[in-house]
Amino acid sequence: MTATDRKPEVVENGAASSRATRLLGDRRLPVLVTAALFLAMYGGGLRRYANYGFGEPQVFLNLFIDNGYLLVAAIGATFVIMSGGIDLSVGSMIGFTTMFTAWLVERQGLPLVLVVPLALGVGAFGGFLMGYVIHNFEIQPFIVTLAGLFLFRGLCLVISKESISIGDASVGTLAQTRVPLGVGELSIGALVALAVLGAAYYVLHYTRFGRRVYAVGGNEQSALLMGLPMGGTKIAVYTVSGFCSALAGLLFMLYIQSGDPLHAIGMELDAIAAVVIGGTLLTGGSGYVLGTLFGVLVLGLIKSLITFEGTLSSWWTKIATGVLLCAFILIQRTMTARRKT
Amino acid sequence: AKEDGKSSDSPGGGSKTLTLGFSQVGSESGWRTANSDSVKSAAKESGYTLKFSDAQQKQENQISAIRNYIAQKVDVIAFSPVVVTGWDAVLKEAKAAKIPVVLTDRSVETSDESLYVTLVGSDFTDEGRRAAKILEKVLDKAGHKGPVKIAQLEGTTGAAPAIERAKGFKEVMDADHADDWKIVVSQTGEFTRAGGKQVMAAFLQSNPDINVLYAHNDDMGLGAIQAIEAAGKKPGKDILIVTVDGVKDGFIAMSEGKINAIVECNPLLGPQLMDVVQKVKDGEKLERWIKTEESDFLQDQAKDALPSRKY
Amino acid sequence: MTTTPRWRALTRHHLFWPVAVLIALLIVNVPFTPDFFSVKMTDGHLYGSLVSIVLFGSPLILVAVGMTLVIATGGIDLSVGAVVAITGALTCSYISDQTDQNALSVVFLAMGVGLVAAVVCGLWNGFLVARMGIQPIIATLIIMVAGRGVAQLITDGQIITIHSEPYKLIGGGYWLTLPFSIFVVAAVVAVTVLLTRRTALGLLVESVGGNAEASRLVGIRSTRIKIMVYVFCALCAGIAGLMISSNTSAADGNNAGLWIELDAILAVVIGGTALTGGRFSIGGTVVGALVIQTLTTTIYTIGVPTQTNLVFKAAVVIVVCLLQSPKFREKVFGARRSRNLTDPAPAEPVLPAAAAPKPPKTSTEVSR
Amino acid sequence: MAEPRPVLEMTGVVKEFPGVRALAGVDFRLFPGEIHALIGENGAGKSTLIKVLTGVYPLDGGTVALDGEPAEFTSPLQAQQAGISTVYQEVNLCPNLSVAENIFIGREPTRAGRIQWKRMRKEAAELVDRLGLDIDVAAPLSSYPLAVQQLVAIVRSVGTGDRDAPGSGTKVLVLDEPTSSLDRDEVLELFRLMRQLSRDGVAILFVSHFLDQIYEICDRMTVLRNGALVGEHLVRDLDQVGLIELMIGKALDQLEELHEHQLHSGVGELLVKAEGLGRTGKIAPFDLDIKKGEVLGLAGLLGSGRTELARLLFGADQPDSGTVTIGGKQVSMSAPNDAIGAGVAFCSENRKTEGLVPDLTVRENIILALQAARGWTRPLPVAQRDELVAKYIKALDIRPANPEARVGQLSGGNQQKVLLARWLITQPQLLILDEPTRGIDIGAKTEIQKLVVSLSEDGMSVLYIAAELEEVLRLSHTIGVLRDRKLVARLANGPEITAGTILETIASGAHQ
Ligand SMILES: Nc1ncnc2c1ncn2[C@@H]1O[C@H](COP(=O)(O)OP(=O)(O)OP(=O)(O)O)[C@@H](O)[C@H]1O
Ligand SMILES: Nc1ncnc2c1ncn2[C@@H]1O[C@H](COP(=O)(O)OP(=O)(O)OP(=O)(O)O)[C@@H](O)[C@H]1O
Ligand SMILES: [Mg+2]
Ligand SMILES: [Mg+2]
Repeated sequence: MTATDRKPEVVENGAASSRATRLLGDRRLPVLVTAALFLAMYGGGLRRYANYGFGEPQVFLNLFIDNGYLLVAAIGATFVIMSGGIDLSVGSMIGFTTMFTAWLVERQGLPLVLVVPLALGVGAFGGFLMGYVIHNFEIQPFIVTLAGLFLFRGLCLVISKESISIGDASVGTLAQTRVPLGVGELSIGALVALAVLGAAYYVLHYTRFGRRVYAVGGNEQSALLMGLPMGGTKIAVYTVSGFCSALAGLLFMLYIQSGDPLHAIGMELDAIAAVVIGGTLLTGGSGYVLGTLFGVLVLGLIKSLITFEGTLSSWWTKIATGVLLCAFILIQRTMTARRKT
Repeated sequence: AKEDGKSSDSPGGGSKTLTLGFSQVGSESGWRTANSDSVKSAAKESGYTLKFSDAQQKQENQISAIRNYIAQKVDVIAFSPVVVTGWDAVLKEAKAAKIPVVLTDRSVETSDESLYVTLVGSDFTDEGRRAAKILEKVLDKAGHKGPVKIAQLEGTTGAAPAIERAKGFKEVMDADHADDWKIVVSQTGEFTRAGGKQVMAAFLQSNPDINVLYAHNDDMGLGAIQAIEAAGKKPGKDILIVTVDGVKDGFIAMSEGKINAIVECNPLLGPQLMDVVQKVKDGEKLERWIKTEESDFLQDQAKDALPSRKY
Repeated sequence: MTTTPRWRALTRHHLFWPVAVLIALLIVNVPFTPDFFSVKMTDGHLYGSLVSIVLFGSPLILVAVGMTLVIATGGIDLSVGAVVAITGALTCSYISDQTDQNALSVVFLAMGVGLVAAVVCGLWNGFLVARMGIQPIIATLIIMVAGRGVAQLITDGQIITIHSEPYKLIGGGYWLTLPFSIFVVAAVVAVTVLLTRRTALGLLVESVGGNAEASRLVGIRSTRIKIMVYVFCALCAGIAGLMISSNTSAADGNNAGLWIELDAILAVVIGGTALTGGRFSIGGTVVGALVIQTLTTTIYTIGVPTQTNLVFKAAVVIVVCLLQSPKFREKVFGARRSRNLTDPAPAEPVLPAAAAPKPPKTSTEVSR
Repeated sequence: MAEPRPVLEMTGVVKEFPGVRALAGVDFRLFPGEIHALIGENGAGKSTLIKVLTGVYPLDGGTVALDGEPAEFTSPLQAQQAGISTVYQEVNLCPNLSVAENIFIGREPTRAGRIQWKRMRKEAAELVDRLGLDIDVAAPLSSYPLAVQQLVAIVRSVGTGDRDAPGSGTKVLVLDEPTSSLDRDEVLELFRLMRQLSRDGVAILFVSHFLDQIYEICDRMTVLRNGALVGEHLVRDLDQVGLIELMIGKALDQLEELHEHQLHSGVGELLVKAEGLGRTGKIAPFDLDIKKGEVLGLAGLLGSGRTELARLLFGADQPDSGTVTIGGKQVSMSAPNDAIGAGVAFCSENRKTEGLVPDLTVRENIILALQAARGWTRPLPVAQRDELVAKYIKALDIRPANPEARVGQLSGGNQQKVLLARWLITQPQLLILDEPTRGIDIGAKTEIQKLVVSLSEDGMSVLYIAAELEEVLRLSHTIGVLRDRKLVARLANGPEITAGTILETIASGAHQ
């Protein structure tokens, strides 16, 4: 007999249970569950706050408008996390970008068309530098990017301790432009974020670079031995994250039309949380960028629900956020849990 | 979450009671909490429905809260801006929805004056100036001679009160005391007691000859007092202390002679705010800036003022 | 430079670079504070910069020591800052409710209450991570977010000031002329070291962190071990919370322990423990925490303008990490040994491949 | 006729690790179209030579020339681009990616930069088919057993070269113990492929501890001992005995001994009884009993479910159905602890992911299981620990014999020995050995087999799984035969049972 005809047939198990096991084994399950839970949560909000106007489509679209920058930042973080790393400099980089652009536009009088590529370039270069150090000197990403967190936040303050308002007309129009969608409208920021999402999806699933990111995250040592440009991939991933953070910073700047040295403090945790809630493993190599979208939406929805509740005092806000997060994660976990193998 | 059973009686502006949407900065300090409490209790007294949200120090949260208030069609929106810049877009939305906006606590920079009705609050820069002025009195009283070496405990770097309190103080100092006063060290104590204590301990090591401390809030001052005592010096005597805010613990320390003067920054804006809200709703004309009533206290006033401190 | 074997062995020691950095940082202070190293008696206790570094650094050391074990199992605990706040808040609010705040029984009971709360937080974290299999960063994020709310709920958002002399001792008092916190830290560190190195706990923790699946297959009850380390970490954070609140005799639910988790993780890493889990070093962590505290003190004393604090901190962190990286030292200092062939061990004579290799095409037929 | 120019020539290669000189001036030549064996004991330096060649480690001395041109690679990528394709000793693939991706990653078929998934899967399926494998290439690699993964690694290395640089085909193929967990059939397929490649002029470097395989496929060989070159020979010039003597540096006598070994008959009362034990999709419910002192061998083809069966008996996976009774007591098999508590030990075939903790030392890895059983509060006394560790380092000849060495730095074979030592010191009642001799050199292999025999003589039951049928036949009292994840037969071993009988049983799938 030859080896060829040893096709394994699944032994003695009902079709139903096999479908269940197949579903449980499917890597897309966490994303599906997150999406389903998000919808359930949204439905809950609808029932509870129906006569407060929660049901209006615009409230849903506001989730994108109000979290567009977070989505972009989280997409950058997805690349890094997928490759098995972590980027803590996201929040600082966003703050820095708002400050840097505001300073260039307002204080130095540079036109926006020049400032935007400059800011993106600086962000990408910052990410590149961190990636370079992480790869070439084999220092843990957590620490390098933590230093990045300090550095960029520090640079914000070096530029100016005070916030800088942006009066530039083009910024104003960009910020206030709304694109009608029939049922509601979206801001430029939200559209850019969705475009970035599409691009990230394409890159991760249809380019060699994207697959290398997964490979490096799956097993760095193996990726190296398989002859993949491991260093290049790692550096590129941090560059992407730096770029995304800078872009998120620009969107954030559009959102609030100012630069402030204390903007976006701690947003890296939001970004990481969004990625993880979306079903990506922090150990790398597994996850989908679509999950990140739902992660961001869930975080945004929690915030919205709390404002709609409107009766919570400061600390109850925090507690409620924690409890909702916890409930979400526990339900998600029970729904995706496979039998222990 | 809790059941909001009577939600049906107040949605939208249709019913009789007035709905106020209030977005607070956060709950980063006792001062802020007193501020929130004051607003809440005043709203209750006035019989308004209050929609309260806490932005956790994040402007984006505040913006989305305001958007939500707009969506909920509240009657008046009030908020304490996290930062001064970047409000145009959302305020324009409010204006478009014909919801009047009242600022509390601090102002915003905006291109269009009509975006908000009025500001109820204090002026941090002025507090800095007042601190410098009262320091003159303190020095006088203590009979201080010779150069004045000041250590400054700043608030959180980049926060508006920290910047402006430093600015106002420096303004007066540069104008009136350019040659005899000098800020020898200045660091951030993050507005906390622990921060104040640690930073002061380090100051006392590197500059043992400091004789005046200006702290941007009471808490840092209280922490610093402990550090001064640990160094074997007497707060209020060897080192003269001026702080801003006027929380209860500060007054206690002042009555014990450990703080020499306090510049009050009053968080109890609630009643004033409700007044303003009522007037806005009634369509009355208001000043652009309604200052809160505040005063400065020296040691001899401490004992009398202490029982009336609420927070 | 001398490159005696002794020196080389020394530089290879895992604590060499952290300690070197610590010493360098201490020395940087001298031009700015000439009597930086002097320690004098004031009011019957020792006083000086070194004493303050230890005093103010104690909570960080404690938190970092707890964090070390969590990190060694391949986890991370973001909730320590919130636990610090909760413990301080509970303890102080309990004490402040009592009529006699100086009674020892009150203080002990209050500390007990606070620490029990810390342990509960640890159990919850451990449950989520070990039992439910939730990723540590997100599992502990829950308490990080909600916990501070709970602390504020307890204190009503205010700062609770207490006047309890015995309670003041633990984080701000002196004993035998030394800050009492030194003794607490020493005790906790000693217990940790004993617990991990005198029992098999350390080995099992490192094994779980090094290869979780292999550990499961050798029968290590990793669930239990993980719950234990999260509880231990929370307990350490709780003690640190007691210290922080005792140091200022006040509980600040809003700010106590804010961002201490980042500093603690930084300390652990500077101390040489990898964030991926596995090998850990308690001694390294203590040194790492001291480095961070010294850095903070240095910033205060050398007159760095406030707006550049963070840039300065970033620069130091980067330098420390670069120095610790063998790759970096190799590339920059050219520490790589010259690649000469001193004794290529001639050993056996090399047999030539009997003439040319046979032409490959014909001869590879193999009989079966 | 002039001597042809070697495609690869390494001269005086030196590689040092802290405290170990892994290669001390090794010369090595590889000619186009030859299949060349690299032979040596565990820890001799074979894998290190390969890693130095392919740029995983920097050279500490010596030169490498490819096609007569000096070449020193600083990363596997460079080596690959220069035409050296490598399968490293441990399976080094990405378990989270699909089989197809593992084969093609880095050179996926693209159109305008867009990966053509369909085409990639199709080509992958064809390549896999060439090795006689029939698997779903879209499934994640981690869902396949180690042997399949090893085959995938081979498929990847012999794949079509770099798509973006036509003509850059493989010149040198390096295979470091590719056959260590393959069955006979797969080995034959592999050899067919290797011959085909060598006919196309590819030079193949082949490492294996199976001397039969070397004699079957190789033209020439290079022998290493302790990091030094001890000889370069034509295979036909050197017989096995001579080769072994060259490898170990002394005359050999033990090999014969084992061949003549008689199975002892001291099989006692029933120890383990499994009834209806099974797990959906993994292995059909089976009944099994093992007596005290019995060696039960499992035979089956690749993926037939041997490992799955063993894992169920150990509680590494939770069964869907059935019960296990050990020593008369029913044991709940919900976690490995339960099985360990009942005296079962399981030495996994996958030492890298399921066995060793690479950052810990040899000593720590050895005592891990024993310590886990004692619980964390009762550490093994230092003296007893050191004595035990020293004993097993010696007994299994673990090199370097340094209990402080990090396990991750040991050679593959020595790692395997550490894993064995870990379970031997727990003195279990039932020892499950899943491919215990994977990657172990010929000397140590005999040693281990003798050990199994003597353990069973002392009353320990052993469940023995090995890819080599002969090995199973030699050691077992009873042989369980699996097919398609089903236990199809139990044969009492005896002179009439041969590899042929077993293969027949598998083919017919008949019940006894
Ligand atoms: N990364 C490393 N660090 C330190 N020592 C190492 C390292 N890699 C290998 N060694 C040592 O180098 C020597 C040669 O190991 P190598 O892996 O080359 O052996 P091998 O011939 O492949 O053995 P096996 O047949 O067991 O695979 C061994 O003594 C091993 O301990
Ligand atoms: N065509 C195939 N060939 C080999 N294995 C397959 C094939 N298809 C599926 N498998 C996998 O094989 C697993 C059973 O393999 P198991 O590890 O028990 O086999 P084994 O007999 O121990 O083989 P080996 O140890 O030689 O890899 C199943 O879980 C299944 O996923
Ligand atoms: Mg090897
Ligand atoms: Mg197997």
